[in-house]
Amino acid sequence: MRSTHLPLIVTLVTFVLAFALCGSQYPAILSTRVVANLLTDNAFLGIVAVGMTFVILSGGIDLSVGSVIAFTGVFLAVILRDTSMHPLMAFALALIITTAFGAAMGATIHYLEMPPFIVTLAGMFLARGAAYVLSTDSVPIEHEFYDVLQGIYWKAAGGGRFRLIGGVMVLTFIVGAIVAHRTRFGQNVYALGGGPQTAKLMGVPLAQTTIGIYAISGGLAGLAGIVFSLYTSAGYSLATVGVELDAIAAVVIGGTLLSGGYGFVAGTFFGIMIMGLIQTYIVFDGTLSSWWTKIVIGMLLFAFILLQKGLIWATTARKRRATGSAALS
Amino acid sequence: MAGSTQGLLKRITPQLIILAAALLLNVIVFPDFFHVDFRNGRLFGNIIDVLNRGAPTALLCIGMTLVIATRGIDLSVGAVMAIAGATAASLVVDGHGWFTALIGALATGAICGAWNGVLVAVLRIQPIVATLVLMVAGRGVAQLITEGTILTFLNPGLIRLGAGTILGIPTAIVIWICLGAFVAFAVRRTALGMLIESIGINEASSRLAGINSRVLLVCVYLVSGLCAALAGVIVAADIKGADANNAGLWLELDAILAVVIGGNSLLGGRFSIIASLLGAMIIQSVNSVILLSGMPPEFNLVIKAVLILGILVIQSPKVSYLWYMLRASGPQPQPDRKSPRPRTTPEEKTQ
Amino acid sequence: ADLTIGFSQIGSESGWRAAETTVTKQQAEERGIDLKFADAQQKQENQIKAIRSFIAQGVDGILIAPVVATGWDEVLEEAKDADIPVVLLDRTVDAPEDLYLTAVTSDLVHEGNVAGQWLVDEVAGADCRIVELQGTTGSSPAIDRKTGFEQAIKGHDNLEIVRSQTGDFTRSQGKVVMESFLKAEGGANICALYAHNDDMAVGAIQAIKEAGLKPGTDIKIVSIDAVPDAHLALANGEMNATIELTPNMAGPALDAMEAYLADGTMPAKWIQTESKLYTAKDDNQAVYEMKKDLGY
Amino acid sequence: MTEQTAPTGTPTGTDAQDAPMLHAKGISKFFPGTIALDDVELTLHRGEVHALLGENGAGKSTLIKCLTGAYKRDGGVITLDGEVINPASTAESQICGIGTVYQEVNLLPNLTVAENLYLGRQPMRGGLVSRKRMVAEARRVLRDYGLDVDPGEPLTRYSVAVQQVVAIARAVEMSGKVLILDEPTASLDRDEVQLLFSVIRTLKERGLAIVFVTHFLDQVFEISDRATVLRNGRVVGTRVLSTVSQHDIVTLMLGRQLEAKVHDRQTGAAGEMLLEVDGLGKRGMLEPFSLALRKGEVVGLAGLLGSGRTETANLLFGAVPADGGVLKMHGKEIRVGNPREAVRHGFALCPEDRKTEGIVGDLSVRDNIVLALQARQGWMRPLSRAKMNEIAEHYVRTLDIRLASLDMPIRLLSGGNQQKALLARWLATSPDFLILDEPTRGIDVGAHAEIIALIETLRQQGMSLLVASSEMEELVAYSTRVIVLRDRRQVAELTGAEITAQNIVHAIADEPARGVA
Ligand SMILES: Nc1ncnc2c1ncn2[C@@H]1O[C@H](COP(=O)(O)OP(=O)(O)OP(=O)(O)O)[C@@H](O)[C@H]1O
Ligand SMILES: Nc1ncnc2c1ncn2[C@@H]1O[C@H](COP(=O)(O)OP(=O)(O)OP(=O)(O)O)[C@@H](O)[C@H]1O
Ligand SMILES: [Mg+2]
Ligand SMILES: [Mg+2]
Repeated sequence: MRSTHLPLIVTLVTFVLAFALCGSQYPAILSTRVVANLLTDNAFLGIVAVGMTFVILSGGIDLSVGSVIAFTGVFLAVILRDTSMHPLMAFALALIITTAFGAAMGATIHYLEMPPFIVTLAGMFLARGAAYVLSTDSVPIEHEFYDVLQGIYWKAAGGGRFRLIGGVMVLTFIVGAIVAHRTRFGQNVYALGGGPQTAKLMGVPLAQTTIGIYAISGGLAGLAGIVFSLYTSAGYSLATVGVELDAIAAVVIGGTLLSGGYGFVAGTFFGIMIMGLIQTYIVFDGTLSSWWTKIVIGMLLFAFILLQKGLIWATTARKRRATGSAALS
Repeated sequence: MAGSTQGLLKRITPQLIILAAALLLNVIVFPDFFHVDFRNGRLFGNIIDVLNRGAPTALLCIGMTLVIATRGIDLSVGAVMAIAGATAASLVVDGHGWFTALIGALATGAICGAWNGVLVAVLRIQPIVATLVLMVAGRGVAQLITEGTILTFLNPGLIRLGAGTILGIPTAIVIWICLGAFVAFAVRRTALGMLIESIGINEASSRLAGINSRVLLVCVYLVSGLCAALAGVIVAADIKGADANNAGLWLELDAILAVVIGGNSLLGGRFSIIASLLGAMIIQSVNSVILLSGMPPEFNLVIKAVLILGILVIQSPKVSYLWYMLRASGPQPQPDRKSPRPRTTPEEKTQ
Repeated sequence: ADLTIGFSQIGSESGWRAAETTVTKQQAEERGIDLKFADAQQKQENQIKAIRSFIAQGVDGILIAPVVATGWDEVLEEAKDADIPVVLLDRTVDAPEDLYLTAVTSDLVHEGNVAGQWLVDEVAGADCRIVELQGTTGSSPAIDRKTGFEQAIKGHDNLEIVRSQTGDFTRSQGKVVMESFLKAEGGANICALYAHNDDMAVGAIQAIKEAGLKPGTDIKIVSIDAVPDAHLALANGEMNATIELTPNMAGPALDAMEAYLADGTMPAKWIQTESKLYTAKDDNQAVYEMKKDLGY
Repeated sequence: MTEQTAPTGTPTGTDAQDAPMLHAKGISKFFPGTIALDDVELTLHRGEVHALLGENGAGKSTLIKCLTGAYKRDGGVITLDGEVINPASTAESQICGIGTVYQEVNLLPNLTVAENLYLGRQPMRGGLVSRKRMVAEARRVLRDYGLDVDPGEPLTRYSVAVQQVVAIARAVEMSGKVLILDEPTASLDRDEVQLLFSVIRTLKERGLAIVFVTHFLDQVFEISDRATVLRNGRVVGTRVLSTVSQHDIVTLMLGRQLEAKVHDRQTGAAGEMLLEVDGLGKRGMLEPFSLALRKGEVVGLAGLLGSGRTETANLLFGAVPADGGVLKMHGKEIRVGNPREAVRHGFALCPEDRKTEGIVGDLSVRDNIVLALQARQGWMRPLSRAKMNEIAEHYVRTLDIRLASLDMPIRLLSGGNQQKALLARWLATSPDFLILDEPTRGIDVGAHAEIIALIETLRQQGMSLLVASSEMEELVAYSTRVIVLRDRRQVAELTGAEITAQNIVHAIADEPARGVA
């Protein structure tokens, strides 16, 4: 085991422990239904979180993703309602728009040297505003192709339905992991997170990489929007408010440092699963009032962060003693 | 400090220009914008509204500026506002005086800030995550206090803090201007400002230079908590009720935006509270344009996004450098390409 | 055996919502039902997750207060496959009717209509410039209440909506937006305020007072929900009318559910609650005393 | 001074290759308040090692950055191999075949050694990066530089020196035509330097043109063929090194004669006991050690890279908490758990890694200089602006720090001047016990002599110093006692007349009998 893999392993262990713990209290949690639900219900979140992982690895942040999902949904619904375009065409169009939107934000960040937080905040207003302008009402999508896509699932023993969108998410994670760890672009993303000025001196193409990163994030938010529209068969301009914070939290719980440069796409997957598990647990419990729900979510978030810190600290302390690395803390 | 007024003026020039432009926009959509009269014992007019309605953001961005100067961020301020408002309301509803309520609210704010500070400074959790915890849980705590209702109160002392006036000027305006001036003065007249900037730029070096970065970090978050609490009390007093669910909702984003419009780098380091306060007023002027324009609300966000983008683009170091190049002639220094920080203030280039 | 019923609530974004939660819990307790409560924090995806978890848990029935009308087909089908009856609260959904047992709702368009009709009658032909405080942009109460009101004043040329802006259903935004209305139009030129909920109206009342005008007299105020503070304002003469949206949706819903589970009785597909108009003529003080402990 | 043309500066140059490999003409670069480069010309031949010399702030690093496109130059033409090139970024110059090591280690701390080495040109297999091959190749390459490290581990696990070697290896791999090294030897030891030189010789035979920047004139004369000297952003001359002496070069650099200062070191009685250290250590980092230090003593720390000098300094200063051990000052036991407590007891530490542990980059030079003093005074007692200026100006004068204004951010100073400003920061606290970790890293010849003199002055004023350095001559010049470390342990102590470069080398190499006798 490399010391760099530690956060990933910690997240994995945390998830397994938590799952076992929840299962011991509510055995129904260990069913295929719950596992399938975790995948289906978090599909769109997982997909944006992959994009968010890239952004955060590069030391940036993308607050626009929630709005982009909503925009994509409304855009698809309106297109499918008002024109006779085939959904696949509409999907392609949506992906092109959102990718271009992300790329534009990336270009603004790079060429105008503006902080990502602010550029993407403006992007967040803009995308949701555009969704409002398209339609304030929630627009249902009725198209046979949607029914076909929604009809694709594998029913496991125990009643769990593994749906298409869950598969799309898993695939996104696999592709994302390969891109991050096994391509030059991925390495450049890490380099950017390590320090843009140094990366530049080392010959990393900053403009290309920055624009690429935000384009990926925008494009994946678009994909998540498509998945979300499959999930709800509708486009709604008020949908997925605050999803960017969920995605960021998942990425961080997955062991990626918000300051950039350290982390794994696979870690984000477990981050998503941990967050899904928290919600499932709270619903299974079913006694928490609205406010206690919030407090408990916050406390569990805190507990996971602490657990992670503790595990990392404990292991590195042991390692330090064993090998005597002289890092100044 | 000698020559500091001139330095300050130079520092805030871009903000002043943008503020003037934003106000001009208001005048365009509503020519009577600057009209102020005295009505019902108080100053009454749109410009007063901008100052008054900008109070919560202004108060938040005082603390936020300091937090951001240390390379941190405080996402919990909105939730802390809700908690503080709920505390104050429940105290007066229980029959305590307004002063007790105020102190109670400030104390809760201080506790919340200290909690954030300890997570960041002692447990070394990244600020955005550390404060996310309170952002999520805090609103729950506030609702726990009000039990989910809007806790309405009638205590005149407390109401005066938000909806009252001092010499005809709405109290909220007086409060944010005084506090802003006090904090800005305090950090510059002591060594605090420099020490805060120092840990924001390079904490390792600062620690080795003997700066107690831990205590300083906790203090900074504590101040942010206090500012948020004060804002929370004002917001609650303004509507004579503590609305745990909506008080300060998403206001943290406005506060951060104000700090950035104020020309402060999100990567920490050099800061100016005055500029942040101007940033808050710029945001409020933009909101005011939207309200006065009479456009349908569907367009609110688009207008806001476009205006803010415009403001930020004008402020972008690249663009201001182009400006500088256009005005000047002859062989000119190039922008500092090596600079390890993306934002370089314009005066650094022009000196 | 005791019934276990899952309740997916939208959140606790307003006093009315909190009251609905309280009443639902009371109703369940009275009937000896074990209520599993899930707060969705205003997010549809959380509601869907909650319903799926309820199904996985094997509850006997499910109550949903849907945050939006669309997007429920798939999850309702899963519930149907698992033989779990679903009752909708305070809003219907765009899904085939056989996917749910019944819907207990008020008619949002009708509420707007009642408000508009009241104003038409009240001004009795005089000219009236109206300002409107909308709910959260894109939310269905905002859209429907606006539609209903506009229907009612249609054809009455003396009534005109001169400004309409969102107040996000909150008190403080209601106050802020009303302040700008007062300045933009001039207080004397506004004859009536229509607010999509009481919270915004209460905020607006303060703005009107601070501008030196008399709410309820100088500017007529009509809004919707009938929360306790609105009754108080009515009693004080600071408001003119409010239309009740009862927080007790769970009573009829649980009745229907119990009946169905006991012997398969199919209720009607739509149980409409009453939209009662309260004006200054009612004994608002008494209603206030009655309502104030309901958790509004 | 006129430029001396050197037609036969290239020992390996043949007539066919007579056209220079790289020719830069009229290079200019302006910074606000500074003309960093003014009409600079530089010619590099094939197979030549060309030293670039000059005082701190003369413009060496700036010239290099202009050549590689890291800075946008304000004028001038660059021709490489007969073609005009115009690199707009370092990536472009790398494509042209220019490999560069910049002055501060510029590698990415979050990546592994191998990833750093191969960033941008990773070995691919089937369209994907082959990590296995990357690590294997990195291991092989680094072994040529005498590094036996695990390339799969994060870079930060290794010391500055190791990182420096990795940076050099990376630049060498990148350079097809020109290799530029900006103070590559500043944190290297003799053996590493020799390894580097053998690599440079190989490259030279292959016909590369190599630019070499250093302040060590011995090294210049050992490896370089020609030298170009800069002063205040202007070229003051290019010389074939075989025709000039060190003395000539120094005079050219400084524009004046450097007086040879003779130190008559007082080896005998120092003052009263200041600090007693007993059993201070940290497991896995440094064996417990003991040390007694009197007032007016300068203790030198010698050792190879990784021998534990920096660790000794950090433990003493509380920058790294110790496992155990007792510290006594003036006979009274004190606690030094963190730098703050150390500062309060009159300690000061000028750290080795000035970029990450020293400067506060965006603060002004003035603030950087008064930072430690202000931190010790506490925030309640701010230094007045006048006082700050007075302190800063004093040290700018005494240490000859070259700057445009006290208000400029310190990161804009040249490397050597940053080092001086850091020294000033600690001198301003007038400490009783000053720890210097590689104090002369990147400092020019003139200033070097001045710093040695300064140490002597401080000693005479009764200050106690602990100086870790890789330069034997320097240690010999100022130490009253030298402690030699090996493998994180104190292995020898030399006093008085025993302190000679030769003895230190012997002690380091563990050949006790001969030297110390
Ligand atoms: N970005 C910048 N902005 C302003 N001035 C700068 C900048 N970079 C360098 N300078 C100034 O340019 C001059 C030349 O600096 P440079 O780093 O080239 O010196 P150097 O010869 O490499 O010195 P050293 O031996 O100390 O490394 C110095 O006076 C420095 O202060
Ligand atoms: N050639 C090398 N190969 C492998 N590891 C090394 C090498 N040189 C140093 N290290 C590692 O670097 C770490 C830090 O050593 P460091 O160089 O800081 O010690 P030092 O005695 O202060 O030397 P110096 O002050 O000269 O840099 C040590 O843990 C050591 O294991
Ligand atoms: Mg240099
Ligand atoms: Mg060292």
